[in-house]
Amino acid sequence: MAGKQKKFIQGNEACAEGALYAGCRFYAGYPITPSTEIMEIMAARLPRIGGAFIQMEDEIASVSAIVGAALGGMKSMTATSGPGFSLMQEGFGYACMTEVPCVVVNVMRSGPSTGYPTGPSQSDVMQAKWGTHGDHPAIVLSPSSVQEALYETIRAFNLSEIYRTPVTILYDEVIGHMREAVTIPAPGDIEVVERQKPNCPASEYKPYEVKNGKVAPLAAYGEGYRFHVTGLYHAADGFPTGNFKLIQEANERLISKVENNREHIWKNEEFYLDDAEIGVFAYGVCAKSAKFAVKELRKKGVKVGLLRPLTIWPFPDDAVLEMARKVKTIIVPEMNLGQIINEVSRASKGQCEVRGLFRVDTDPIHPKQIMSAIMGKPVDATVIPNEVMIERDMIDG
Amino acid sequence: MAGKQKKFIQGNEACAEGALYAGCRFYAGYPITPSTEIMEIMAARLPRIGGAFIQMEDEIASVSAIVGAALGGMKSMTATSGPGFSLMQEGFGYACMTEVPCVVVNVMRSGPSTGYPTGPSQSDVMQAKWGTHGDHPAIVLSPSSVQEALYETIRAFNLSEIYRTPVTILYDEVIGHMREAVTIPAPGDIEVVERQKPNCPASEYKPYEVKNGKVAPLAAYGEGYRFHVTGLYHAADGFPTGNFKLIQEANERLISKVENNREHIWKNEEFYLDDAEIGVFAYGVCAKSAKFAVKELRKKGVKVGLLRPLTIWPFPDDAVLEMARKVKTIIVPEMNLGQIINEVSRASKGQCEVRGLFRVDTDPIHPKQIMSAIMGKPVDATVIPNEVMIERDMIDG
Amino acid sequence: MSTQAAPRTVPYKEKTPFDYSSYLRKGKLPHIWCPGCGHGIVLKSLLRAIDATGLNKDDIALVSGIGCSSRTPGYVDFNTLHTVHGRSLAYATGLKLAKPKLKVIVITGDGDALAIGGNHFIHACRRNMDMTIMVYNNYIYGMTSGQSSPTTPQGMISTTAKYGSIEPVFDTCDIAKAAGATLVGRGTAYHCQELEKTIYDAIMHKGTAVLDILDSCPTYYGRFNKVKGNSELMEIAEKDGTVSQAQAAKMTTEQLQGKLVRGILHRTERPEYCEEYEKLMAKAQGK
Amino acid sequence: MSTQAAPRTVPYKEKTPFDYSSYLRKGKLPHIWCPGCGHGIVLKSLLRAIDATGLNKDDIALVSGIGCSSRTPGYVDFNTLHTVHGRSLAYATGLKLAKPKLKVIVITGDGDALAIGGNHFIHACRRNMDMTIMVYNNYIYGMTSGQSSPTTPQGMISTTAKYGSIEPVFDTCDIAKAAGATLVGRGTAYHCQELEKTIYDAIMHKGTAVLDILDSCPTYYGRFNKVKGNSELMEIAEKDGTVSQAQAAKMTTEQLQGKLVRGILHRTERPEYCEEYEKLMAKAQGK
Amino acid sequence: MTEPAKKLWRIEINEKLCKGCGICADFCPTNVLEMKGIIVGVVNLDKCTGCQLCDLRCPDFAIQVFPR
Amino acid sequence: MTEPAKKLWRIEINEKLCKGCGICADFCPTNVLEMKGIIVGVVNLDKCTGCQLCDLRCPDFAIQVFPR
Amino acid sequence: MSRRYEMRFSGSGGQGMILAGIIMAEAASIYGGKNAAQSQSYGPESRGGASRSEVIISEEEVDYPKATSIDAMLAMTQEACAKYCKDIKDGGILLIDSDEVKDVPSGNFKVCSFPITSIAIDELGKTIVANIIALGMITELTKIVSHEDIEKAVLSRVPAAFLELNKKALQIGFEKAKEVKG
Amino acid sequence: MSRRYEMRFSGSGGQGMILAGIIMAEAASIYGGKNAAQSQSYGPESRGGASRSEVIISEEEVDYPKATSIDAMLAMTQEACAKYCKDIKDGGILLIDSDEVKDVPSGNFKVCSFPITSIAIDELGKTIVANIIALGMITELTKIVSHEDIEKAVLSRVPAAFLELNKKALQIGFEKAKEVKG
Ligand SMILES: Cc1ncc(C[n+]2csc(CCOP(=O)(O)OP(=O)(O)O)c2C)c(N)n1
Ligand SMILES: Cc1ncc(C[n+]2csc(CCOP(=O)(O)OP(=O)(O)O)c2C)c(N)n1
Ligand code: SF4
Ligand code: SF4
Ligand code: SF4
Ligand code: SF4
Ligand code: SF4
Ligand code: SF4
Ligand SMILES: [Mg+2]
Ligand SMILES: [Mg+2]
Repeated sequence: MAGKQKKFIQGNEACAEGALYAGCRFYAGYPITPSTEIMEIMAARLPRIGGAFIQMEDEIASVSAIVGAALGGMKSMTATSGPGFSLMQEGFGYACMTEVPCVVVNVMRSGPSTGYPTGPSQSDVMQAKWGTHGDHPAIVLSPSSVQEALYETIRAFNLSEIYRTPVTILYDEVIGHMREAVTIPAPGDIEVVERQKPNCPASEYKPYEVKNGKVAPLAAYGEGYRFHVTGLYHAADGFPTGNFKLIQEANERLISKVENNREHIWKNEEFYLDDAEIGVFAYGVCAKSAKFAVKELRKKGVKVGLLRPLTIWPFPDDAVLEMARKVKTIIVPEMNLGQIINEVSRASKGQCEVRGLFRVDTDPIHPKQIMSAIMGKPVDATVIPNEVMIERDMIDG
Repeated sequence: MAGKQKKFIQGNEACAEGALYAGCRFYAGYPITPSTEIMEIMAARLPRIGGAFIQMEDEIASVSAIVGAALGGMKSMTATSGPGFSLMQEGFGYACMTEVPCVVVNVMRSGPSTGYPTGPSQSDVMQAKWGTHGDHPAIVLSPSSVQEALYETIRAFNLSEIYRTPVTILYDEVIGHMREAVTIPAPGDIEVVERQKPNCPASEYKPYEVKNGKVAPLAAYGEGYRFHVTGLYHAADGFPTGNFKLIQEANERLISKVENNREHIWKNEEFYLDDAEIGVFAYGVCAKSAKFAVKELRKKGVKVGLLRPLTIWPFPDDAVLEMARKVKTIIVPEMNLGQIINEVSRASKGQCEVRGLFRVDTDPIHPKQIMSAIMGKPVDATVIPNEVMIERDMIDG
Repeated sequence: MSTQAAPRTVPYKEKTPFDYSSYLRKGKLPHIWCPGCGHGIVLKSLLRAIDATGLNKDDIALVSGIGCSSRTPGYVDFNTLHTVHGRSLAYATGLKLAKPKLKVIVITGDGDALAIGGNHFIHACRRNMDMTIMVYNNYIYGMTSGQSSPTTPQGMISTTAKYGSIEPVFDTCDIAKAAGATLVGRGTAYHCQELEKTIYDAIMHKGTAVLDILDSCPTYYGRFNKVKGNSELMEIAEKDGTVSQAQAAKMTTEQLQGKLVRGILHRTERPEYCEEYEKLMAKAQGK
Repeated sequence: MSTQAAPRTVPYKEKTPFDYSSYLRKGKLPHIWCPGCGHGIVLKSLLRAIDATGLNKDDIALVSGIGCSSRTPGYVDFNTLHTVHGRSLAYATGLKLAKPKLKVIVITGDGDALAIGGNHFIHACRRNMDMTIMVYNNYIYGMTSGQSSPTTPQGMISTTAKYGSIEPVFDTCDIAKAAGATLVGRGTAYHCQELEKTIYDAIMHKGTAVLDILDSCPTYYGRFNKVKGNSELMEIAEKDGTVSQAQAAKMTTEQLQGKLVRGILHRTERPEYCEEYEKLMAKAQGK
Repeated sequence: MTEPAKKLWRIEINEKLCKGCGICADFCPTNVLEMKGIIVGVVNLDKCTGCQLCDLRCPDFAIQVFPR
Repeated sequence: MTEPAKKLWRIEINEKLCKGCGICADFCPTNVLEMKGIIVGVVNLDKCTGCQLCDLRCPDFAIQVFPR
Repeated sequence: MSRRYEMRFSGSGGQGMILAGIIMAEAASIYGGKNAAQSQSYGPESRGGASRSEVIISEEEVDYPKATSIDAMLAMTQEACAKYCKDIKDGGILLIDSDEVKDVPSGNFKVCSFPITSIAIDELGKTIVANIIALGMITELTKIVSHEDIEKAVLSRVPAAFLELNKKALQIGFEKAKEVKG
Repeated sequence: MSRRYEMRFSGSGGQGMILAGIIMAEAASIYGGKNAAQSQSYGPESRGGASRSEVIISEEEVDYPKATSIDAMLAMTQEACAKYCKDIKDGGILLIDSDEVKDVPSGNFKVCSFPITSIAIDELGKTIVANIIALGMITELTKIVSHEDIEKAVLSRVPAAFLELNKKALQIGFEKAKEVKG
C-alpha cells in the first residue's frame, strides 16, 4: 500500500524519522525554536521503542549527554538552533577530539543573538565549520527538502560512525517547518552503518589506534573494555600525552580522516550544468528557489545550471572548480550576508566571476530575485510579492 | 628617567596595562591557562584605582557581566582561552547585536577541546570571526610582541568605542608569556577614545539611530536615559521589530559599520615587501619567526618580504591582493592546520601561488622551517633543535 | 535604603484605581502575552510595589532573560535590558557592580532561571548583591510552546513529557536559601495584592531577594493538562495550591502536603556584595 | 543493589596493607599531583570503598571534569571519562541513562562542580539518578595555579583575591540537599578511613549521592595563606575544622561555630531516575 | 442594621486591550461582569463594590473602576 | 597489665613514588618515620604498631606496612 | 494543470487553516499521486491573530515552497482576507466566508462568497467543522484533487469519533460549492 | 655582539631560574638599552622538575623569542643540564653547578664548572641566593651586560630586606667567575 509508506510531514519530523531509522536510540536536548519539533517527536517516539529521551538543563548539558550516551554504546543525537548551537561549541569540540560519533542538528533561524527566532536563515554555515576552538574536523550536511531531511539524517549517522566524529545537520526554518509527502524507507531499504566494536582481547584494545588507515573501533563502556577517554591530546591508548610528535600527528589525523575521504563524504546534485554559461551555487531553501529560477529561465533558453551541495563541509572544492571552469559567472544566493560565497570564491580560483545574492529579512530568497541576478538585472528586495510586509509581532523562542 | 617608563613584563601583563591605560574599569572573568595572568593583574590593580573586578562562575557569566557593566557606563573586558572562548560565543553575539562596546581577549592554546593547555597555537583565528551564530561583525587584533600587546589592547578599546562593537584580541601563549621591556605610555601619549554619550533630551534618545553614518551614542543606565536593549532584532528606538525591511537593514548595518571602515581598522606592517619575489604572510608568534627568516635570507640576497597584519579581521584583502600581484608565492606559516591561509588564497585571487606551513605540536614554528619553505626546500619538523623532544607531563589548566 | 520597609507613598486600601500609565512605555500595549496569561498580573503587582518604594525610575534597572516572562522589561519605562536565555543574572551582576546605585530587578521564568540559568541563579544568591530576582513560575516553557521546566509537576503533560513528566522538581525557595539568598519569598498572581507587598519587601531588602511567583500559562500548561478556564487554572495552583504563612502555622504536616507556603519565607542579614567591594577598594588603596 | 550497605568483602580492621594494584593502571604512577596534595589520599579511600562494594571493575564508570582532582580517572582501571571543565555530570547523566547498569562515580573539584558546573550539579541532584558525586574540595582552583573557588573561605588569599576574598561561600551539602540529592555526606582526606566508609555508603545508596570531601592544595592554597607544612594544612581545615556527627551532637551552637560536620548528613528515598524511565517506557509501550 | 448609602462606581473597559480572558468576570465577588464574546462586559453595575479586584487581576491593563 | 608480645613490621617505601610530602611522618602516632631530604625514611621501626595510618594517608601510594 | 498550483488557506488562529492546508496537500500527494508542499506562517499567529497555510501542488517535484502567484485562496476572516489576498493571480479564485468577510476585495480574480460558518452551525451544529466545509467547497471549485482523495485525507486526520461529522461537512462543502459556482 | 645573543638558565623548579632570566633580560633591556626577550618553559615544571628560562638579547628588535643556538647556558642540576644542553652553539659557554652536575656534557663549547650552591651556603649561609651568584658569574663570563646594569636589575627585583645579601651574592659571582676563567 503506497499510502502506508508515505507520510505527509514537516522537515523536523522527517529528521526525527531519519534518526530513528538510522538507529538513534538516545536523544538529549533543550527546546529552541525552530528545532523543537525534533525533540518533541523524539520524546514521544523513543520510549515506545526502548530508546532513551531526556530533557537536559541546557544545550551544553545536551551535547555532553549525547557524548556520554554514545560512549555507553548508543547512537545519539541532539537538535538546536543558533543560540543553542553557539553554546554547544565547546562540547562539540570535545566530541571531535575524543572521536565520539553523534549527530547535532541546527535548524537555522534568523539573526545573531536572539534575532528573529521564527524566521529562517542560513547564517550559521561558517560557524558549523569553525565554531569551536582549535583545529577540528567538520562534516556538515544540508538537506534541501523534507525527504532529504530524512535521508541526510540517516547519512549523518552513517558518516558519524564511519569516521567516528560528530556530524552536523544544518537546515533552515523553511525546510524544518514545511510539509511534504515523504517516503519512510522500510528496514533494509537504506544502508545503516552500525558501530564497529572491537573484537580484540580487552587488554590489547587501543581506542585511538589507526589500522589500515581506518579509525579504531569504539567499545562501549561497561562491556569489558575498560578504556580512557580525554579531551587532552592523547596517544593511541587514549591516555594524555605531551609528546610533540604525537600531538602533531593526533591533530593532523583528526582533520585528515575527513579531508582524505572527501570524495566519499561529498554529495552534490547537478542540474542543467553540462552546457551552463551561468551557474548557481545554492543549498537549503535557496536551492529550491534556485531550481525554480533555473527551470523558468531554461524554458526561456537561458543557459543556466545549478550546483547543489548536500555536503557543505568538507566544502565541495572540486565540483566548484569544475563549474568555475565552465561558466562565466557563479551566482551564490544565501540567506545570510555572504558566507559560503567566500568558499566559492576561494575554490573557483579566479576562473570565473562570483556574485552573491544575500537576504536576511527572514523571508526566503524569491525565485524572481535569483532570476534577476542570473539575468544581470538589479535585484530589488522590496517588490517581492510572496510575503506581506507587515509589522509582525514576534516570539523569541 | 627612562627606566621608570619601561617595564619588563609578560604579554599578558602588557595586555592588562593597555586595558588600564585605555580606561578599562571593569573586569569579569574566569581563569584559564594561558590567559589567567591578565585576570590576576586586573584583580590586583582595579581595586586600587576604583575599578571593579569580579570573578564569575564561568565564562558565559563573564562575557555577560562585562556587557552589563558596559551598559552601566564602564569600559569593560574579559580574557580567556579556547574552551572559554567557545563558551562565550553566544554572549559575544549578544554584544554584537546590541552594539555594546567591550573587549574580549583570547590567548590561544593548543588543540581542540582541552588539548595541550600550556602550549601555544593560532587555532582560533577562524573561530574569532565565525564563532557565534548569525551574521555579525568581527574586529580582531593580533599583536605580535609584548609592546604590541599593550598598544593593540588600547586600540581594541578605542575601536570598540568608535564602532560600538565587541573587539577581540587574539594572541598565542608565546606572546602571552614572554617578557620584553615595554614602554608604558604616559597619560596623553596615546589617544584614548572615550565613549560618546548622548546629549539630546532623554525623550529623543534612540540608542540605535544612525546619524551621519555614525553609530548612535550609547547612554549609560541610570543617568536619565531610560532605554531598552534586546538581542531581538530591533528598530532605532531599541524595541523589537518584526518588520522585514528593518531586519534586513539592521543586520546589514551591523556588518557594514565595520566593513565600510576597513581602511580605518586595518593595520599592517610591511617588511621588505617592495621588491619581494616571495612573500610571507604571518601574524602573532609566527610573524616573529618569519621576520627572523626574512632577515636571514635577505642577508643572503633572497628577495623575500613579510606582510604582517595586526588586524586579522576584517581580513586585509587589499594588502594581500597587492602582495599577490607582486610576488610569485605567498608562504603562510600558521600554528594551526591551515586557517587564515584560506583567506589568503581567496584574497589573492589566483594572482600567485599560496603555500602553507602548519605546525600544531605546541612548539612555535621555527625560523628555519620558514626559511626552508621560502627556499622551496622540504620542511622537516623533527630536526628542529629549539625544543627537546621529551615526554612531558601536562597540566590541563 | 534599609531592610525595613519604608512607609508606602500611596495608601493601598483606598478603592481608587492605580494609575499605571507613568510606568508604561507609550504605544507598547497590548503586550504579547496570551489572553489569561498570569505574567500581566504579576507585572501590575510589580509596578504598584515599585511605586510604593518611591524609587526614581532612573534608578531602577529591569533585567530579563528570554521567555514570555522575560518580555516584561520592554513594556515599562525603566532602564531595561532583555538579554539572552538564562543569563539575565550575570548581566545584572555586571551592571550592578558597575553602577551600585541602581536598584536592579531581574525578571525571569522558571525555565530561564532554573533550567539554563541555574548556575547564575545560585551564584547570584551566594554573592548577595542588592538585587531582586522575580521568578515568574508558570510550570512550563511558555515562549517555546509548552515544554517541561524544572518546576513542571510530576505526572503533568508537556510537549516533552507526553506520557506525564517523571522529572523531579525544584523548590525555588529551598535552593535560593541554600545558595545564600538573604530574602526568600513566594507569591502568586491570584493573590496579587499580597504579592505586591511581598515584592515591596523584596525590593526594600538590602541583598539578594528571590521570589518564587506562581502564575499561569493557560495556552500550554492549562491546555495540555485539560484545565479549561484561565481562572480555573489560577484557582488550582495559586489559590488552592498555596497557603499563607499564618494559615500554614495552623495546619498539620498532613494538611500541608502538596501546599506551598506564601509570604516571606526566609530573611537574614549578610554583608551586601557591592559594599564589601567598596571596603576592598579602600583596603587596596591603603585607606 | 540496595540502599542497605552490603557486608564488606574485606574486614577493614585488619592491620594488613590494602593492595591497590589491581585498581591502578600500569605505568601511570607517579601521578601528577604535587607533594602533599590531598587528592591522592581521597583516591585511595575511594579505591578501598569500591573494593568493599565488591563491584566488578567493568561495571564502574569514573567520570570527571577538568582540574587536578579530575585527573583521577586516568590512573584507575575502570571505564574512565575525563571530560571538559564543569560538565562531568552532564556526560555522566547521558552515560548512565544509556547504560543504567553502570555504577557511575563522578570525580569533580570545588571549581569544577560548584563554579562552572553548578547548574549540572543542581540538576543531577534533582534527577536522582543512581550516581555518586565526589567533590574534592580543596578551597581553590589547583590546576590553574590558585584562583578563588566558590568554597575559598572569606578573607583568604588567592591569585584572584589578593586583598583577601570577599566572596561568600557555598556549602556543598546544603545546596545538594536543597536541590534534591538523596544522600549527602562529608568527609576529609585526614579522616581517610571514615571517608572510605562514607564513600562506601554513598556508592551503595540508590540515587544521587553527593559527598563534600575536604582535602588540601598545599602548593597554592597552603602557600598563599602561609600554611607551611602539608600536614599543618590538613590539620587546620580537616582535623580541627570538622567534627563527627557524634561529636556535633554533644556540642553547643557556639562550639559548632566555624566547624563543619562530617558523616552522612542527609539520607532520604525518592524514585531513582532510570527506574522511573523504565516505567515510562512500559507505559509508552502500553505495557 | 442600616445599610450605608450605596456608592456608585464607573467601570472602564479598554476594548483595545481586553483580550477576553474572563478572569475579571470569574473572580468578581459580586458577579458584576460577564463575558461577551471575546470582550468583557458590565452586567450588574449596581452590585459593584469598587473592590478593584477585577482591575488588580486583569493581566491586560484593560479594566479600571473609578468612584463615580 | 602484661604487654602483648611485640609484633614486628616491615615498612616498604617506594622511592620512585615518594614525593617527600612528610604527611606519613607527621601523622605517625609513634614517630617511626622521619624525612630525609625529599624522601621519607624509617628511623624507629621498633615503635611501629602497624596501624597503617602512614599508608592510608600517603597521597602517593609510596609507603606500605606489612606484618613481618 | 500548470507546473505548479498554488493555494492559500487563511483565517484566525483557532480556525484550523493549517490543518486544512495539510489535508489538501495530503490529498494531492499521499492519495492523488502528485507532489505537494505545505507551509505556514509560523509565529505569534499560532496564539491568535491572522493565520495562514500555503499549499503548492505540482506534477513535478515542488521546488520553491511558498506561494508566488496564487491560484486559489480561502479567507475565513476579514483580517486574513485583507492581509493575504494580494497575491492572487489573474483568473484565480477567492473563497470567502461571507459571515465574516464583509469588505470584499476586488481584483482580476473570481470571488466566491458563502456563509460557511453559519452553515456549519445550522447544518451540523458545530463551528469547528467550518474548515472542512470550506475544504469541500474549494475542492469542488478548483478540482485540483478528487472528492475521493480529499475524503480519504480528511478521514485520516480526524479522530474516529468524528468521522461521520466530517464526512458530512465535506459533502456539504461539495454541494454548496456547486450552488456558488451557479 | 652578533645580531642576537642567546642565553638559557636551567635548573629545578624552586631554584629561581626564571627569575635569573628575567633579571638578566631586564639588565640588558631596561638598564642596558638593548632589546631583550625572556621566555620560559611553562607547565608542570613550575611544580618541580626541570625548569628553564631563555633570554635573547639584541641590539635590534628581538624577533624569534626562543633559543635557536645558545651562546651561554647555566645548568644548576644534572637533569636540566642533560635535557637542555643540546642547543649550545660552537664556542658557546656552559656554566654548571659542580655540586649537582656530575655528568659533564661535552661539545664544542666551553664548560665552566663551579660549586655554586656550596659557595652560597658557605659564604652567605643561604642556598636561595645561588641563582644570584650564578647570575654574577654568567655576567662576568659573557660580558653581555655590565656589572652596574645587572646589579640595578637584581636590586629592583629583590625585597628591601635582602638588598645587601643579593648585592654580596652578585659580587661573589663576579669574582668567582674570574677565578673560573682563570
Ligand atoms: C540558548 C537558548 N536556548 C533555548 C532558547 C529557547 N527558549 C526561549 S524562551 C525558553 C523557555 C522559557 O521558559 P520560561 O523561562 O519558563 O519563560 P515563560 O515563557 O514560561 O515565561 C526557551 C527554551 C533560547 N532562546 N536560547
Ligand atoms: C571552559 C574552561 N574554563 C576554564 C578552564 C581552566 N580550568 C581548568 S581546571 C580549573 C579549575 C579547577 O579547580 P577545581 O575544580 O577546584 O579542581 P582542583 O584543580 O582544585 O582539583 C580551571 C578554571 C578550562 N579548562 N575550561
Ligand atoms: S504562552 Fe503561556 S506564558 Fe507565554 S504568553 Fe501565552 S499564556 Fe503566557
Ligand atoms: S596544584 Fe594543588 S590541587 Fe593541584 S596537584 Fe598541586 S597541590 Fe594538588
Ligand atoms: S470592582 Fe470589584 S465588585 Fe466591582 S466589578 Fe470589579 S471586581 Fe467586581
Ligand atoms: S481580565 Fe482584563 S483582559 Fe481579561 S476579560 Fe477582564 S478586562 Fe478583559
Ligand atoms: S604503621 Fe602506623 S606506627 Fe607504623 S609507621 Fe605507619 S603510621 Fe607509624
Ligand atoms: S606520605 Fe607518601 S609521599 Fe609523603 S613522604 Fe610519606 S611516603 Fe613519601
Ligand atoms: Mg515558564
Ligand atoms: Mg579545587
